[in-house]
Amino acid sequence: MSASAEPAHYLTGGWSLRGWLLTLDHKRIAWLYAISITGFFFLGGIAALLIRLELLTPAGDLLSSEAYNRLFSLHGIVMVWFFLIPSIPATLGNFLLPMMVGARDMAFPRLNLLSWYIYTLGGLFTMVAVIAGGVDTGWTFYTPYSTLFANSAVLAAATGVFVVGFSSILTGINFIVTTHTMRVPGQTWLRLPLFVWANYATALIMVLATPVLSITLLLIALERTLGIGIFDPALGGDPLLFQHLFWFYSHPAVYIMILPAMGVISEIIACFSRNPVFGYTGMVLSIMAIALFGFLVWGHHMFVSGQSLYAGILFSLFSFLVAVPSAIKTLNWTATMFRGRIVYTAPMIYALSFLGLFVIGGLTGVFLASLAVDVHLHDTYFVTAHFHYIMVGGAVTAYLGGLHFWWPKLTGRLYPALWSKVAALALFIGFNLTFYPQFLLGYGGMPRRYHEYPEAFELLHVMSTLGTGVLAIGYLMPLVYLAWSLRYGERAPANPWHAKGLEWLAPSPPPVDNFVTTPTVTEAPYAYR
Amino acid sequence: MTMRAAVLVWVALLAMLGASLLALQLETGPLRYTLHLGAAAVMAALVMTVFMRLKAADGMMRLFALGGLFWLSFLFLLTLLELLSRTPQAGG
Amino acid sequence: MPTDEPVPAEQFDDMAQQRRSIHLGMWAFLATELLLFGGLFAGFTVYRVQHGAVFAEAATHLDLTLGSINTALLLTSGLTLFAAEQAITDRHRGTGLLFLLATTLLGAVFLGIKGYEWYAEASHNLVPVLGWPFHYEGQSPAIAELFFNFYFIMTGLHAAHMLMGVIALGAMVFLVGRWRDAHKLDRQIRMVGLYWAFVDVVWIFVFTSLYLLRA
Amino acid sequence: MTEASAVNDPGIAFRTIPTAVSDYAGEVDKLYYALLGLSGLLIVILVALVVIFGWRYREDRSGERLPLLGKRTGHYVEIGFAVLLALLFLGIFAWGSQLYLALYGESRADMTINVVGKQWMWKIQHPDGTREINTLHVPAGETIRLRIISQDVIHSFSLPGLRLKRDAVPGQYTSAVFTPEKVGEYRLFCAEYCGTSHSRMRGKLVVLSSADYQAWLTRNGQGPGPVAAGRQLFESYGCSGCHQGKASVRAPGLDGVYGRTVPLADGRTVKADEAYLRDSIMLPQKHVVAGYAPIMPSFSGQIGEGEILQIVAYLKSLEPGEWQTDNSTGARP
Repeated sequence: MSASAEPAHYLTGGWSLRGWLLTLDHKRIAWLYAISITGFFFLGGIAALLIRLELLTPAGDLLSSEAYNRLFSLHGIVMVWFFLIPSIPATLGNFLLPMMVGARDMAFPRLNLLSWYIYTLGGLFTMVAVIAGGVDTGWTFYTPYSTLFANSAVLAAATGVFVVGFSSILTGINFIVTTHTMRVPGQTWLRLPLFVWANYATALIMVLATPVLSITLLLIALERTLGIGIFDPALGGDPLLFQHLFWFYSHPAVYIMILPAMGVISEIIACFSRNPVFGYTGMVLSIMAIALFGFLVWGHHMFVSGQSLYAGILFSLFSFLVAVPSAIKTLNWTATMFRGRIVYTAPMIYALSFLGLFVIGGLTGVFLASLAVDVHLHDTYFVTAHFHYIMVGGAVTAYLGGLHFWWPKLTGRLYPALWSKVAALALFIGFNLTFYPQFLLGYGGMPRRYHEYPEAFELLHVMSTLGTGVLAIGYLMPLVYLAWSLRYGERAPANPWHAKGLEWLAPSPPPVDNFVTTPTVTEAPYAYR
Repeated sequence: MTMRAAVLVWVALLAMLGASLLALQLETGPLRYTLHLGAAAVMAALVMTVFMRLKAADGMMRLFALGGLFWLSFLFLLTLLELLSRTPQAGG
Repeated sequence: MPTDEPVPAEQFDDMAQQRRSIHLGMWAFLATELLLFGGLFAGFTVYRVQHGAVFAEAATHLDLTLGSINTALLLTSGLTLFAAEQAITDRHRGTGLLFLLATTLLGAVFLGIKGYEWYAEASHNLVPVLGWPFHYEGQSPAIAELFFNFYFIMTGLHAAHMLMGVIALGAMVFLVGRWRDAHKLDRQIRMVGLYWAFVDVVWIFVFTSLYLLRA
Repeated sequence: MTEASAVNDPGIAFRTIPTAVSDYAGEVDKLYYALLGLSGLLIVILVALVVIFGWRYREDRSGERLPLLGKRTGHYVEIGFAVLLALLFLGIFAWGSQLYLALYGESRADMTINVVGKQWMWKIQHPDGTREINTLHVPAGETIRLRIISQDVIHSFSLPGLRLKRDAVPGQYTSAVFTPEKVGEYRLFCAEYCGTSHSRMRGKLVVLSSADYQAWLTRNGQGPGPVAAGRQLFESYGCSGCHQGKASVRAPGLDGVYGRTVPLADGRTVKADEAYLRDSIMLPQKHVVAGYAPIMPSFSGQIGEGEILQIVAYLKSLEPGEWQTDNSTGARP
């Protein structure tokens, strides 16, 4: 790309290493994040492939038990903390949130860059853990296994997760403040795009839940290094206390992953239905309700753990209730299509895939909220399938949808329309092939985290593994054609989708200061009619 | 917020600390513990309103200051609720 | 002394926006800190309820006098920092510097006393760290060990925050001494003030739950 | 571990709904079908709407665009949907909770079987002292209570045929109650990840007719019953020296202690249940009985969970006043 051929924008000029590694531009930091999380996504993906290959046969013939346990732990840790948590917020959110409120940058650009460096440092620790032989506790670090029994690099891995937590706290603080103080005149709270609302709610959870995980991991680390046991049963410590503290973060963390995805989907469906989002106020209330009540349901991870039966019942009740706002959102997305003019672009296909997968994930969550059914399904493949439907079928599909939706804005290029639609379909089919059989395995009794399993479960495992192949194609294709488009793609106009929203007023790609003239907002969002 | 107010608050803080220490003379029991914790809450509130200038801050700032406490109360309430109702073994 | 019109950072439109952003950001950060300590306090509360008698007895092994002195020191440092803030806002550099130094000193003395307490506890074999000998005369040494674990983690985490605060105060002493941009100093001292007061609040609860809830 | 290396799976085929071994399992299945029905219905409605809207309102269809629903109508739709769904959810919530209480909250049972989880095997003790590893034999038609604990890390005792699962937690007893009805062999898993050989920590549940179960006990019963074994341990660990003997050390007598309300040194009282007895062995100073000095050493780390269960069984078997006669005659049967 020669800089003279196109007008100056945030990608031109300063292509030195310094221009990227010391950049304070939220758009470049978004790219730093995008590249890092893509790396981690494929690392976690390779672990997943190896896991699925091992499970092709009932006997543990491809990997040793140690290797298998380390792989699923690596898969979980990397995918949760190094891909899903930062995925949409730190890339699309970082890029778009300031633009959507009409700002030149985040409120704290230095903090934003620092957050990426902290993320990288956390990633380094995790890599150290891998090189030191891996960690075999699962991503949940349950005590007393992680503290007194595990003979693997628990300390390095816990440190990695501890460190990366601060990067998401800093991102959260930045989002909250930017949303509060950086809005241009006229951009009132009830004119904010749902993507901003969703990321704002996500940021609240990041700021309020992550520190509890940090302290919990610190306690694990202290017990392993200094022998200061807080959870040791021999001292009267309570392993269930660890679970409370862990899930106080890790359940809301699911909303950190899915809320931004919901934001992306709202933007895409409104744009390609050419309709305003149905029930905007209801959507905002649902988002905030999820952020609030999401903190009251963590105990549903502990229904069989020996926690109080009454607490179990209370947590079950809250879990049912927190499903209602998500259901309202699904209803509203569907209703947004009503009397629309629906355009089937790749982002829209991703969004519709999301809808289907998210609904299955959400409804199976209702199964798991029902106490007696959860007792049977707890720690089986049903749970594995359920949260993959939410986190992969939901969050990752939405991330890809969002990437396709805003790619012209991010890069100034268009990608091949046909290929992108094929990839979106491959993902939908591959995903269902991989994870639908796991629901059946789960009710059939197949436990999670099993390296070997009884032969009777083989057929469904084979189907699942075959699906992984299709799914992998669905993930690799965008990597290829999106990279291709960077050089050979058609130049994108400022607003290729005729979408609403401040970000589309800026040229593609946007100039360093985002807008040529500071925009003002005079109407409600999604004025597609 | 004047210096005068700050000095008064400082005197009040030390007085609360003294009162809490005096309460140690009382018999150990729920009453004494309530006094200690109550004194701590009052001291924390004083520090927050005056030294952290929440008195002069706007509503949003106060909301931010108290929001953390609100979420923290979820952790405390539900964890304690679970613990206290776990097994009906400890009488009293 | 140069007290020109303040210029907001690039991303802000005016000073009011910048000030508001920084304050909100700091409070959001303090909310994070609150939940960091909150998780620890929640764990402590659970065990305090479960092992009431043993914890209450173990608490009597802490040095109440030193703990109380430290509390008083910290509360006083809140006042001196407030005074320093006020002086800098009023552009009294000398007074500001004096109060800042006083605050830093109070913080350092607090850390010194805390360190001495730890040393004394170590010499009484009450530090269950790294397999050091732990000799506890009294009910249920195992559960008392749990109490001391909490004691060292809570005071340790608090002391780490104090240390950061003292370093920040030291930096402020340097910056106020240099007195380049008074408006910037206003903002910086406010941030340090908020952080220091927060650490103060945390200590009030650490002190109450560890030292005062004794038998 | 060599003991765990031979995995003994029941030879049963895969079924998406595993054979229901108890009436309870059938009840859970009913709830499962209800959930399947509800979610199936919702999914069908959603897919139908998406397909209809997606076809009817696709871009290349010409014609005027009809107006959107009014704001108020929209609110009615949202609120109506939310209320309807919340009511349905509340019904399912109540249904699921009721079954949950039946499984975990029930304490009446015909017999109690002890389950100790340990890396990587399940150790099972029957009421008469018969022991087995990784296989659980139970008589059909009787209500069985499992008393579960772990010796090391957290495990989870999972019996999919009974729709039953309960974590084995170190330091804490958990329990579950079931009544097997169908004779046969079914799966048994460890469901909570517990380290290297987690996936080999599995075996089978064997439901026998009552008569066959008795026959099986006779064939496999070896050694003393748990009460006798517990009595032996009580002596060999030296407990009897202080608690029963005439030594200068004074410790509370334990005959008839089970089920009694014990006053504690700190003024509280505590009901002497199984957890209390276990705590008194492992963490003796947690509950010091009023009037006694806190001098008992902890047996934590020196005694296995299985042994504790036997001692607890022995203590439970003691009648109030039983030891007085023992001591006065000095006789030792």
